[in-house]
Amino acid sequence: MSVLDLDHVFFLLIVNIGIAVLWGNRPFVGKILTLLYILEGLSILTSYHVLLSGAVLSSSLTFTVMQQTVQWQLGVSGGFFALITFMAAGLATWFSSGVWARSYAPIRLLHSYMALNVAAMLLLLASNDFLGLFIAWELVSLVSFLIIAINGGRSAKAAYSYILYAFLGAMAILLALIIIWNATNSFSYVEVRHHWSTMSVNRQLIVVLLLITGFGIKMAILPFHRWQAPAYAYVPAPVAAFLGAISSRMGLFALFIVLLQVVGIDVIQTLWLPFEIINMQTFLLWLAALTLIIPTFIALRQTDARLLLAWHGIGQGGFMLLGILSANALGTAGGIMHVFNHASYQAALFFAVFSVSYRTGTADLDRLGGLVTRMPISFTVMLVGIIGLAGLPPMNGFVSKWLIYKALLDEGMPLLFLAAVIGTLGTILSVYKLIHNTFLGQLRLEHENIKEVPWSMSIPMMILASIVFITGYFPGLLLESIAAMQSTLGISVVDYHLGGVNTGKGNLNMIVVVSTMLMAIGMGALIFFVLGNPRKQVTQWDNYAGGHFLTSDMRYQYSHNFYPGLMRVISPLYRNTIFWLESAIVSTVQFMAHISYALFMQANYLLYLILLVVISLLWVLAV
Amino acid sequence: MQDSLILLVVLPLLLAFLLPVIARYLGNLSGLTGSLLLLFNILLLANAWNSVGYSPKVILLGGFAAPLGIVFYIDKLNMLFAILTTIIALLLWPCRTHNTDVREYVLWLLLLAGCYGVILSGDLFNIYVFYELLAVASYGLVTLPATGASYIAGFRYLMISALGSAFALLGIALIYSFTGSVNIAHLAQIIPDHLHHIWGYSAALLLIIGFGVKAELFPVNFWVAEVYSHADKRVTALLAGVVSKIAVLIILRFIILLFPWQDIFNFLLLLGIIGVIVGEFAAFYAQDLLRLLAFSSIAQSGLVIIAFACATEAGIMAGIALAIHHLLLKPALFLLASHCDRSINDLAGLAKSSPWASALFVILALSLLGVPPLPGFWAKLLLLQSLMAEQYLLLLVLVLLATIVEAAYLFRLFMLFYQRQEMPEQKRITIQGQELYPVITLSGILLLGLFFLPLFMDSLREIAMQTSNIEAYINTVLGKVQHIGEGNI
Amino acid sequence: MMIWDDIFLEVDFWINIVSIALIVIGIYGIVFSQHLLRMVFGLGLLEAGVNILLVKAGYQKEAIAPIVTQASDTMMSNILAATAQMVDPVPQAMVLTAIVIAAGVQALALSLVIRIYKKYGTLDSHVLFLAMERDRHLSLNQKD
Amino acid sequence: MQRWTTILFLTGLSIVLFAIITPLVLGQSPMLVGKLINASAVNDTGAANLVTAVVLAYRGLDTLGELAILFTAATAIGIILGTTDKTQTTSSPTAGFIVATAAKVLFPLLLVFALYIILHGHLTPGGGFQGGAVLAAAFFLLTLADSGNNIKHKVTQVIEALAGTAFIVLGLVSFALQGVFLQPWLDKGELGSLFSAGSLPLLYLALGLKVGAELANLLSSLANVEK
Repeated sequence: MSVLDLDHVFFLLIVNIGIAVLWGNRPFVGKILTLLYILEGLSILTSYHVLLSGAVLSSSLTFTVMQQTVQWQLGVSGGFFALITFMAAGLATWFSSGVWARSYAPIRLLHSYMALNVAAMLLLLASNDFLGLFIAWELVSLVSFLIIAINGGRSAKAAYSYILYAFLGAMAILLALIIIWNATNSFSYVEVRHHWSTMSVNRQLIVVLLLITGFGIKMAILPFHRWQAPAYAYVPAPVAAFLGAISSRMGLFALFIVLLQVVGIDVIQTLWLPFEIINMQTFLLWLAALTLIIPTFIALRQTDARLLLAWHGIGQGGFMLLGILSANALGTAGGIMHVFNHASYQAALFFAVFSVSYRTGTADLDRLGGLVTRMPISFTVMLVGIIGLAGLPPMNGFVSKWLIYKALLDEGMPLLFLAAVIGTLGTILSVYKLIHNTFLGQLRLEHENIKEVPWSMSIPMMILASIVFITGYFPGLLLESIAAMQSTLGISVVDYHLGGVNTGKGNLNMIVVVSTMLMAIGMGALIFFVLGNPRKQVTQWDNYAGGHFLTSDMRYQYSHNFYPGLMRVISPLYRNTIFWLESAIVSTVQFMAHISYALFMQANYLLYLILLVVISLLWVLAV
Repeated sequence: MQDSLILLVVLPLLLAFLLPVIARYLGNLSGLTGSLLLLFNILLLANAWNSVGYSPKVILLGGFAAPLGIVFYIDKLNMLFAILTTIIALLLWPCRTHNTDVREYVLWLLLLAGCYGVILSGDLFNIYVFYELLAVASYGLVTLPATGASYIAGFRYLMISALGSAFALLGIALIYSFTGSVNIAHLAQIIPDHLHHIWGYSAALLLIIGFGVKAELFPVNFWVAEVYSHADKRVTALLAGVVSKIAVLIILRFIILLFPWQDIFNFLLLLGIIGVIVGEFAAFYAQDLLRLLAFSSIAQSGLVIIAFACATEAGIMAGIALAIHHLLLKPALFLLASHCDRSINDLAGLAKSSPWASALFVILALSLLGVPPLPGFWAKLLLLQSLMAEQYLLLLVLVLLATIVEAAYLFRLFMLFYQRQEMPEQKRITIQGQELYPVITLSGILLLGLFFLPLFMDSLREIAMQTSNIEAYINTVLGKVQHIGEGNI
Repeated sequence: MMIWDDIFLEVDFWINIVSIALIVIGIYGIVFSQHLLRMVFGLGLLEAGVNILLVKAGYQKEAIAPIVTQASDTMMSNILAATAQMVDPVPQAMVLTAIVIAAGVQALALSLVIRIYKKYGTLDSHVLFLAMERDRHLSLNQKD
Repeated sequence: MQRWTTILFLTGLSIVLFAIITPLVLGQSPMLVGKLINASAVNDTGAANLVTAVVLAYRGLDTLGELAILFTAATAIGIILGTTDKTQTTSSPTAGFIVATAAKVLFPLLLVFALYIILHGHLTPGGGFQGGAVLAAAFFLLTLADSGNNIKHKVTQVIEALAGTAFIVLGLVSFALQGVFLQPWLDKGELGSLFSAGSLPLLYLALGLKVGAELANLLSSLANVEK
């Protein structure tokens, strides 16, 4: 096994970018790119056992500046995230490789930006110190900006607000980095960890908060959550799936590495916010919980399926953070596992939603319905996806959420557990709305003749759906690398087996759970059919309403204004404070800008010089 | 060997004097002689670069020992600035434009002679003279477009600049009254200890404000926007890129050698940070590209001043890095922008008609913003480190916040450039071919420099060390004649 | 009374008063008048005031002008004795330079004033500032 | 109101300036460099006028720079006011017979006076600048008296160029001979005699011609535009 294995991946990525830039318009190129992504994923997978043993894949990409050697090497955590990235990118490209590409004019840009994104993300995942991390971080921000802005119009606006938030985050990180450098004279993780305690407690606190802000902005934690949903919703299907699956997880990855590997969770536990109001860990946990709850309930209000999913993406990010910050073997395992799980079902859901909008031309939940007979594959995929998103067995979302619940309870945080449950409740309600309004109910007249999406689009969806199911069935597949990750980071390691985990007080075995469920369903079906299959095929319009005959163009089943009662209860809570804050900042900046400009536009600016001279001389005389 | 560096100043002057006569016989070739001269200067500097090494040298003009006559001080910093000035001047040399008036070449040469003189001179009054030379030449160049607005802008520029110079001269008079000397090395022996009172401070402030006019120091930089938007593009590029940095270089020498007092540093830090903030905000509001760049130039100069005002080795290093970066980058941006001299909103879709130009603009602007791994990032990183080393946490935060404002207007610009709409036919801007060569060259230098980053950082550190070494400066210039008549004060 | 006499009879005081008066009048002309010509003249006064201060720096009590007049007396020791009594020649040289520089700058300023007057027919700096901004605005929006 | 604020401000400014300037007591400056120069100037340069020694030898580069500034200003004014080579004889009347004749009488005297000042710059007060100014005044007098008598731009330009070149070449010769720019060279001669002080009188001659041509140029540019 060559040590410089990562070079192959980088080389492939460059080839990838080259092909996308040069021939991105050709019809076949999507397939080639898909193959390349799979190849890159495989080349990491083939040496994955090395990573599991705690070794790293290093690359020859390295430089020395300011006595710091910056090099790129992939550890098991990076490898895990990289695999998810390649999975998402590969399937997204596959999705766009066939018929879809013909309907999308700037396909070359899409391929190029996707390739650039993957490359930048790999740089981030393989970074080995703060400097490399920051460089890659900024690259990721820029290429994400490109890919978000790809559609122009609304998406460009969203991209602009994204890049401003991203710069805010980058500056926060940079500030943290500089403070760290000042105290430790180093950017390397090991050195920083070693010299961490040379910083005063105040500095430590500031650094941690800055890092949380910086990396948290990428995963849209509260109160920086406003950019993400529009940014991820108004892009083309493959991009949405890719972004929703992995892009904002880069923030989580960085946080995970920094908080657990460099700072150490024990340090976070000992830090207190000023006046000892609240412990840092508790504070962050509640931040994560709010990030889970609020965006989830915002999602519940959405009538655009894409926005609904995008808001859920933010909420699930809170879930992951909750798990990781619980500082418990089960919790961190659950948090990381949820990254994978979320990537798989979120991509599947985005594909399903975009398939529907590809055929119907809309993603507005109020103008859809009854598509189940027309698009059965999409329906199945969405069903699998929402079960995963809601965190119900037998899909993989259940496992990770279970682990997180368990961790919260084990750590004695019942209120947080309650918050997580509330979040899940919101998720279940809204995903039901999603699938109901899209696929169930009455088919609209204008959708009478639509067909299932072509194979090039449905196969990636099905692959994702099966991944969701399989990793739900055998969570041990993922837990193996998560355990390796935990041991390399030096935190407590989860005790796993193929079917699930062993905890001190009990044991989760998904093979048993799922098999039982399947058997129960099978038995039910058996009974149903054995007892004579008492079903009757009717058309969708074979209905009566209180004795009245309804014509086919009259809707008897409405799918808008879902959950009116619940909305009445919770809508007073939406006092969009953050929105207000944001616009206040914008107007302050504009005001300042106007004043500064007016300052320069003076007829008699010589006065400034004289005034400066006089003031400075007076100051001198006074001193 | 290094003695021949005096030719840097002398030959442009000689050529400038002769050029009006030469032009009668050679006509269009007269522009060529100027570029040949610049090439010769580059060779001269390159030749001297290694021979000077890291021990500074001194040129005694007229052969008189240091405090008596004028001296030129040759160290790596000065030579670096001289080289960069020459390169930029060569790229901006107006040779390619047709029907250039020979007097324009003359003014360019005189401006350059002034630049070299200011960079190399080690004598306070001599610096003032050469500073005036470059100032007067720049007044003439600013009015080249011969529009009414350019005359008014030129006059206002002249007025503020002359007022600043008068105050600088007042500062020199104060210093001379107290010390009886204008040799910087000699003054460096006297002022820091013996003039550490009201009059030393007043002289310092007067000098800093006087030279700050060209350095785009905050409240005396109000000429920047109007001059840069009305002047010829090449002149603008030269003023924004080179001249302002040279003025900052003088201020650096002053605060290192003559006025190393914390109060002065604080004064500069304050003005610098206000300049950064006001500049960025004004650029945010600016309605056309040239003004936007002018304001961003003010902000960048503010950054350089902040870095220098740290007055530590790290700060000097950061300031030099920022100055060099800006010196190479701003001319390129101004050259690009001069083709797009119209309201920002009319630039939508620029990338369609001139893709290379917009791509270059974006890359350069990203570097300006300090996006890694572009060169601007490393310069900014050095600045932040030096600020942190001095525990100027508030300044650090303000600089970073200003960067966000900068990002806001630059990205707004990028998005306009890359909007998917076509420009109207009669208003289309196409920048290509010849017009891009200087820009490509400058960006090439910047990006190539990236590959030699560690090397560059090391030599930068050496230069900063050399610059902050006051003892070496004094010893080099005054030689064995130590402590001349210090007891008299 | 005595103190005042001392002060008023002191040349130093009057030199200071004159130079400061020149500087302040110059600043008044440059900064507070709106007339371009007055600004240029103000600049001249200001520089004259500064030059006085500069040349004052070279004066020594009981000293003579820095010119060796006894040309026939070539004994080095005599010359040295003579030159030791002389005022500082350096500020004089510097002021010479400064005056010429100021002359050049003022001539340039005057030529600009001429041009501006020919173009706009006014020398009011505020009006001219507005005219400049208007020109800029027009050039931005008219360009083809 | 505004007037009173202005007056108040200026009064304050005067007080501040006064506070800063007062301690510069007349006649007590330390003269660190001045003393050294006084002691060695005669020996170094051979000029009886120590100011000349400073202007041309010790601070020769300043003088070159100042020359260049004057040249720059003239060039810039030329650009700003446009070319004035056109002979514009008809536009303005002559100043009258008496003035014109007197000017013609004065002209050679002024020339001689100017040359005297220039050539004795190293011995007596005066020198290149002063002489140059008189020189320019001489030519300008003619123009003022009779507008048909324009200063010939081509001629002044050539004088300007050659004189400037001569100054620099004199410096470069010493650079070639001794490796030092603007070092006085040639024999120092006898102190106080006309042919003394080595190359300094030559420098002053070049300087005087240059300044004269420059100022004449400048004045005629300014004058012609008024017509």
